[in-house]
Amino acid sequence: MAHDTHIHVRTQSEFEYAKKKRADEMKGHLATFAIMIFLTLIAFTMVAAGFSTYLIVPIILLMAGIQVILQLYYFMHLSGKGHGMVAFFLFCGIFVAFITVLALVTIVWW
Amino acid sequence: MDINQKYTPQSWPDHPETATMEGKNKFIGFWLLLAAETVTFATLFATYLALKDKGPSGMEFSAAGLFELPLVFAMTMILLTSSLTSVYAMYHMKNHNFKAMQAWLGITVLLGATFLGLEIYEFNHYLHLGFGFTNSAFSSAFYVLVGTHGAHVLFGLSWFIALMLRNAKRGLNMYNAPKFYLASLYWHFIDVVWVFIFTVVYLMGVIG
Amino acid sequence: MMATLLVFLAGCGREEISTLIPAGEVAQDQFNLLILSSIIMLFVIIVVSIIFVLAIVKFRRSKMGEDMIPEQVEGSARLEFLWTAVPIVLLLILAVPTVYSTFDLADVSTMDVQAEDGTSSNLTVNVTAKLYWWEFEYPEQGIVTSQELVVPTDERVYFNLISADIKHSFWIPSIGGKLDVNPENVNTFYLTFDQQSSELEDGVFYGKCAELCGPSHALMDFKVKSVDREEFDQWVTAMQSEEPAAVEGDLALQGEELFGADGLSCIACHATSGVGEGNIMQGPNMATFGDRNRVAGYLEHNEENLKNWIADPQEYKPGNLMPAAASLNNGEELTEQELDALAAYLMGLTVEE
Amino acid sequence: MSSIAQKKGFGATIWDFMTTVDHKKIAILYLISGGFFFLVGGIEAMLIRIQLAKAGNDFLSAGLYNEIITMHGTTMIFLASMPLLLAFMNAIMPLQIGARDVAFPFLNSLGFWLFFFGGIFLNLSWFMGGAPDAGWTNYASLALASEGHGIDFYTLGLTISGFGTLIAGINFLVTIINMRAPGMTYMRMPLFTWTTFVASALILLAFPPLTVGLFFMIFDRLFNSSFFVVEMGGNTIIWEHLFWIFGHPEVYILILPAFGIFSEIFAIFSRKRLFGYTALVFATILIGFYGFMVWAHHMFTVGLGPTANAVFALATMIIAVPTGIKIFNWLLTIWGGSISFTVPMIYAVAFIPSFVAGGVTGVMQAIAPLDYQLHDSYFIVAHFHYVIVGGVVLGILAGTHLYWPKMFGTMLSEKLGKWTFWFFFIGFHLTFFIQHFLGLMGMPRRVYTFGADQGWDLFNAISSAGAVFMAIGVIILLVNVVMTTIKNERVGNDPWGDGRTLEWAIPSPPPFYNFAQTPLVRGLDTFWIEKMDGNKKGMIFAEPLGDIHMPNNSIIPFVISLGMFIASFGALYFLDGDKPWALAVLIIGLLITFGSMLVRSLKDDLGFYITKEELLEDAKGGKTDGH
Ligand code: HEA
Ligand code: HEA
Ligand code: HEC
Ligand code: CUA
Ligand SMILES: [Cu+2]
Repeated sequence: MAHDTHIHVRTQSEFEYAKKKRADEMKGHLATFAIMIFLTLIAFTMVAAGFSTYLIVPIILLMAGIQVILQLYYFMHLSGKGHGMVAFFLFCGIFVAFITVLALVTIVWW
Repeated sequence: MDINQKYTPQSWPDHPETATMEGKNKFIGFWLLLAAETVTFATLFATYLALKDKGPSGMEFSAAGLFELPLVFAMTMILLTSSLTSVYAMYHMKNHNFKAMQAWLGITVLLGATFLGLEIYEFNHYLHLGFGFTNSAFSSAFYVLVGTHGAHVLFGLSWFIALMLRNAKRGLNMYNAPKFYLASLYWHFIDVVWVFIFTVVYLMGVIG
Repeated sequence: MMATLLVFLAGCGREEISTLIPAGEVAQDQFNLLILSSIIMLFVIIVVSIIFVLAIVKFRRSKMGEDMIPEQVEGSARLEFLWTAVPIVLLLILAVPTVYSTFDLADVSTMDVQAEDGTSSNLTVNVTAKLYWWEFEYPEQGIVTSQELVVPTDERVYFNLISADIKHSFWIPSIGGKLDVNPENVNTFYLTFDQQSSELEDGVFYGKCAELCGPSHALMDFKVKSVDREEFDQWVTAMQSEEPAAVEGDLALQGEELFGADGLSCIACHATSGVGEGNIMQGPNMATFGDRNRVAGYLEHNEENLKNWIADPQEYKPGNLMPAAASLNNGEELTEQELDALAAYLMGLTVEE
Repeated sequence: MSSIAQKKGFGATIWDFMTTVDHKKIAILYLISGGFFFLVGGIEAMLIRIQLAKAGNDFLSAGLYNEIITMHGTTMIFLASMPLLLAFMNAIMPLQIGARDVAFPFLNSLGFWLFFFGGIFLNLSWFMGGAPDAGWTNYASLALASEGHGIDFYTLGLTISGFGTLIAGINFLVTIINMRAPGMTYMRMPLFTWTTFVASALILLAFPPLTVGLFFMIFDRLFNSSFFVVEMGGNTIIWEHLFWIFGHPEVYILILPAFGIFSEIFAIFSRKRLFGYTALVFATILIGFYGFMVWAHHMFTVGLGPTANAVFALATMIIAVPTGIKIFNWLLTIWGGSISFTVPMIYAVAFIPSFVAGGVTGVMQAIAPLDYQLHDSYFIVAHFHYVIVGGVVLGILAGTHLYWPKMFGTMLSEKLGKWTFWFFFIGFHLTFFIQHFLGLMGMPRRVYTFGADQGWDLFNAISSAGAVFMAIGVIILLVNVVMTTIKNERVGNDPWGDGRTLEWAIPSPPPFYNFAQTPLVRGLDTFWIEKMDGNKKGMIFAEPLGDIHMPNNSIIPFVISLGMFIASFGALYFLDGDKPWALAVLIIGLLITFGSMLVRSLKDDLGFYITKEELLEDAKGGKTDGH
C-alpha cells in the first residue's frame, strides 16, 4: 500500500529530459488556450452580428463541444496513462447527461 | 508515505498526484465525482431549457430581453484565463517549484474572485430590475442553474485558499500534491460548465 | 390454459369494472394484448420451470454423493446464443402489436372531422378533474354534467382531459385504459362504448381516478351511462332546455328556496341547469342529480346518504372542498326537516322522464 | 492497537461503533439499522394489509393511510433494502478482492452516518406533525399541495441519506478499481463484487437527478420558487422525469447485488463454477446500461405521445434478454452440480421462479397500450413486490444466512431458517399472486378503502392473510438471531465447507486488518483453486509479512452528519413565521457540519501501523482455520 512507495532519484539527463517535455507540454497548453479564446470570440461575435438563429445555435453548440474536449483532453489529461476507467465513467456520465437533456427538451411535451 | 519526506526536483515523481495509493484513490474518486457532477449539471440545464421563458401570464422578463452580453463576455474571458493560470500552477507543481505554484494559484484565485464578484453584481442587477428568484419558473431555473455554478466557484476558491494557507510552510509533498491536483481538476470542470452556461443560457438566450 | 384461467377469473370480476370483460373496442384491443403476452409469458415460465425442476430433482447432493466434486464447466457459447436469440424472437412478436397499438390508440386525427352538414361527426367531451369529482362538458352541445358521463354507444367518443387542481387519472376499466389528467396541459384520446350500460347489473360502468390525489383519492369515482345514439340525442335535448323541470311538492319547493341565493346559497357552487360551459363552478352540476346512480360518485343513491352528505361532507370524503352545511347556516346544524327539503328538491332534479 | 488492546464495556463498544472506520463494523451498522427499518416498513405493510382486509374498513383514516403507504415504500426502498445490501457489500466485497479495507474508510463511515441520520429524520415526521403523504414517488402537484411538513421531511431526509449513498457508491467503485489484490483481474472478480461494481456505478449516475429534483422540491416548498408551480409557468412532469430517471436505475441498484448474492450461492452450494461467468458479467453490465434508457415506462399514461411511448416500450423489453441470460446461466450452474439444500440455497432456488414471474409481468407492463390498463392498478403492486420481495428480499434473507457466520463468527440455525423460509415464501405468493387479478379486475393502487360493490373483497382478504404468514416468518428469523447469538458457537474460516472465494479463506469474523499478507490470485474462485491444489492455507501470498498501515477511528463523520440533521430542522421550519429560532438552528447545524469538515481537513490524519510482531502475536492467538 501507500507505505511502499519508493523514491526514485533521476539522473541529471533523465531529469533534464522530463523537464523539457513538461515545458513543451506547457507550450501546447498555451496554444490550446489560444484556441479556446478564439472559439469563444467566434461564438460571441456570431451572436453579436445577429446571424440567423438556425445558423448560430448549432455552431455555438459545436464551439462549446470543442472547448469541452480541449479542456478534458489537454488541461485535464483525460487521455493520460491510468485514465482508462476514469474516462469510461466520465463518458457514461456524459451519456446520462445527454439523454436527460434530450428528454427534457423533447418530451416534457409541447 | 511519510509526510515529512523531503523531495528535490530530481526525486519528485512524474505524476506526484498518483504516486501513492492514497493519491490514486483520491484521483479516481474525484473523477467519479465529476461524472456525477456532470449529470447534476445536465439535470439543471435540462430543467432550465424546459422552463426557459415560462412564467405566469403577462410575465415581464424573458431571456432575450434580460441578458446582456458584454458582462458575460468579460466573465467568460476571466474564467477561461483562470483555467490557464491553474494549468501553470500544475506545471510548476510537477517541476516541484512550490513558490511558483503558489503564485500561479494566487493569480487563479484572484481571477476566480473577480468572476464571482461580477456574477454577484449581475444577480444584484437583475434583482434591481425586479427579476427575482420567485418571479417565475424561468427565474427559478435560471438562478438555480447559474447560482449552483457560482456556488461551485465559491467552493473551488475556498479550496484553493485553504490548500495554499495550510501548506504555505510545508511545501510540496506526496500528501498534498494530489490535493492540489484535484483542486485544479475541479477548477477546469467549473470552466467546462461555464462554457455551456454562456453558450446555452446567455448566447442562446439573447437570440431568443 | 392462461386463456381458460382468464375466462374463469372473468367470473370473479364485476362486468361494470373488470378489464377482463372488455365492453369497448379499446379495452378489447388491450385485452387481446393481455392474452397474447400472457401466453408468451406462460411459455417462458414453463420453460424455466421445467429446467428448474429437473435440475433440483436430478442433482441433489443426497443423490450425487457427499464427496462428489462436479466437473467445473465454464459455459457454452451455443447455449448462450440460444437463450439470447429465443427471447429476442419472443419480444419481437410482442413488439409489433405494441408499436401498432400505441400509435393506433393515440390517433385522434378524426376528432375534428366535420360531417357533411358542418357539425362535427364525433362526440367530444371535455373532462375536468377536480379534487374528488369529475365534470363533463359537451362543448358542441353547450351542456355540462358531472359525476356521471353519458355517452352514445358504437362510436368513437373523444376526450379532452385537464385538471383544475392537481394530477388525476381518468380510467374506465371495462371500456379502455387510462390517461392522466395533468394540471398543465390537455391530454386527448378516444374510447368506444360497445355495450349499453342498462344491460349491466348496476346499470352503469364504473370509472375511477387512478392517480393518488389526496386523502379521498379512493373515493373519486364516476359512473358512465352508455346509451344508444337516439337516447343520447334525447338526453342532450332535455339537458339543453333552458328551464329546469318544474319543481313539484311543498317540501321540494322549500328545498329549492334553501338551495338558492336567499337560503344557504348552495347555488353559488352548484348550477342546477345543464346548460353552460365547463370548469366554471366550484361544485358539481346538479341538473341530473335525480337521475344519478350514486351520491357524490360513490354512495348509494338514496335520501339518507344525501342528507348525511349535505350535513357533513368531510365525513364521507375527507379533504373534499364542500363546506359543511352548518357553516353555510351561520354555524347552526340544519334541522332534519331542512335536510328533507333539500333532499326532496335535489332528488327531483331530473332530465329523464 | 491490535485485537489485544481492544477496550471492553458497553459504552466503549458504542463509542467504538460511532467512530469506527472498519468496513466490517460499518457493515454491521448497516445491517442493524437496515434491519430495523425493514421491521418498521414491514409493520407499515401489515397496517396496509389490515386496512384492506375487508371492504369499507375504517381501521386507518384516509389521510393516515396515505402517510403509511408513502412511508412504507420510502422506508423499504431507501432505508431497508439499500442499506441491507450495502451491509453485505461492505462486509464481503473488500474481502473478495483481497483488500484490507475500502478505498476511503473515513468516507465509508460518513456515508453510513448520513444515511442513518437521513432515515431517522424522515421517520421523525411521524412524531412531528405527520409523515409525507404523496406516495414514495412524491408527484409534484400533490406534493406541493400537501399540507404540514410531511413532504419536507421526505425531501430533506432523502437528500441527506442520498448523499450518504452516493458517497458509498463512489467508495466501492474506487475500491474495486484500485484495491484489488495482485492477480485479481476484472474477469476474475467474484460476481458479487461485479454486481456491487455495477450497482455502485448506477448509484453514481442515478442519484444526482434525484438530488436535483429534491432540491427543486425543497426550493418550491420552502423558498417559494416555482419549478413545479403550474400557474407560475412550472411543470410537474419535470419532477416525474427526474424521479424516474433516478427511479428505474434504482430498482436495478436493488436487484443487481441480490443477483450477486445468488450467483455466489448457486456456485457454492452446487460445488460448481458459475456457468457462463463471462456472460453473467456482461449481462450485469448490460442491465445497468439499459437501466438508464427506459425510465419513461413509468410514464406511459402521462401523455408523452405515441412516439415516446413506443420507443420506451421497446427499450424496456430489451432488458428481458440480459436478465434471461442470467436466469439460464444460473440454471445451468446448478445443472450437473451437487446441490446441497442449505437455507441460503433454498432461498436462491425459490428466487428463480418467483423472480421470473415478476420479471415477465414487467415485460407485460412494457407493452405500452396494455400498460394503459395496468398502470396504477394492483397489477403493478403485484409486479414490483414479485421482483422486490421475490428478488431483493429473498436475496437479502439468503445473504443474511450465508454471510452471518462470516460477519459474526457463528451460524444461524438451519432449522429455524427453514421455518422462516416456508412461512415467508408461502405468505409472499399468497399475498401478491392474487393482486395481479385484483389489478385486472379494476382495483387501482393507493386506495385506502374500496366498496363492497366492486367485487374485490375475497381476493383482498386472501392477500391480507398471506401477509400474516410473512410476518410470522420474519418473527422466527428474529428469534433465530437472538437464540444463535446467545449460543454463540464459533465457526472456522469456511463454515459452509464449499466456499470458493477469498472471504472464506480467512477467519470468521476476519481480523480488523483482514489479510495479514495480501493474497495473490491465480484465477476465478481463487480459494477453490487453492483448496483443490491441496493448499492448507487457502491462499498464496503476494507479499512477505510486514507492517500494515491502518486508518484511525474518527468521530467526525458522525458529527458532520449530526450537523446536517440539525440544519434540516432549521430548513424545515424556516418559512413558518412563528418559529424565529429556525434560522438559528439552520445556521448552527451548518456550522457544526462545516466546522467538523474544516477540522478534518486541517488536522492531518495519517493513520497508524500494525507491526509485524503484533501480527505474528495475533496469528498465534489461535484463530481456527476451518474444518
Ligand atoms: C427490484 C425491482 C424491480 C425490477 C428488477 C424490475 C424489473 C422490471 N420492471 Fe419493474 N417496477 C419496480 C421494480 C422492479 N422492476 C417497481 C418498484 C415499480 C413500481 C414503481 C411505482 O410506480 O411505485 C415497477 C414498475 C414497472 C413498470 C411501470 C408500470 C406502471 O406503473 O405502469 C414497468 C413498465 O414497463 C416495469 C417493467 C419492468 C421490466 C420490463 C423489468 C425487467 O427488468 C424484468 C426482466 C426479467 C424477466 C423478463 C424475467 C427473466 C427473463 C427470462 C426468463 C427470459 C425470457 C423472457 C422473455 C422473453 C419475456 N416495472
Ligand atoms: C423493498 C421494497 C418493499 C418491500 C420489501 C415491501 C414489502 C411488503 N409490501 Fe410493499 N410497497 C413498496 C415496497 C416494498 N414493499 C413500495 C415502493 C410501494 C408503493 C408505495 C406507494 O404507492 O407509494 C409498496 C406498496 C404496497 C402496497 C400497496 C399499497 C397501496 O397501493 O395502497 C401493499 C399492499 O398490499 C404492500 C404490501 C407489502 C407487504 C405485505 C410486504 C411484506 O413483504 C412485508 C413483510 C415484512 C414483514 C411482515 C415484517 C413484519 C415485522 C414484524 C411483524 C415485526 C415484529 C416487530 C417487532 C418484533 C418489533 N406494499
Ligand atoms: C364552496 C362550494 C360549495 C358549496 C357552498 C356547496 N357545495 Fe355541495 N359540493 C361542492 C363540491 C366541491 C362538491 C364535490 C365534492 C366531492 O365529491 O369531492 C359538492 C358535492 C355536493 C353533492 C354531491 C354531488 C353529486 O353529484 O353527487 C351534493 C348533493 C351537494 N354538494 C349539495 C350541496 C348543498 C345542499 C349545499 C348547500 C347546503 C352545497 N352543496 C353547498 C361544493 C359546494
Ligand atoms: Cu383524483 Cu385520485
Ligand atoms: Cu422501471
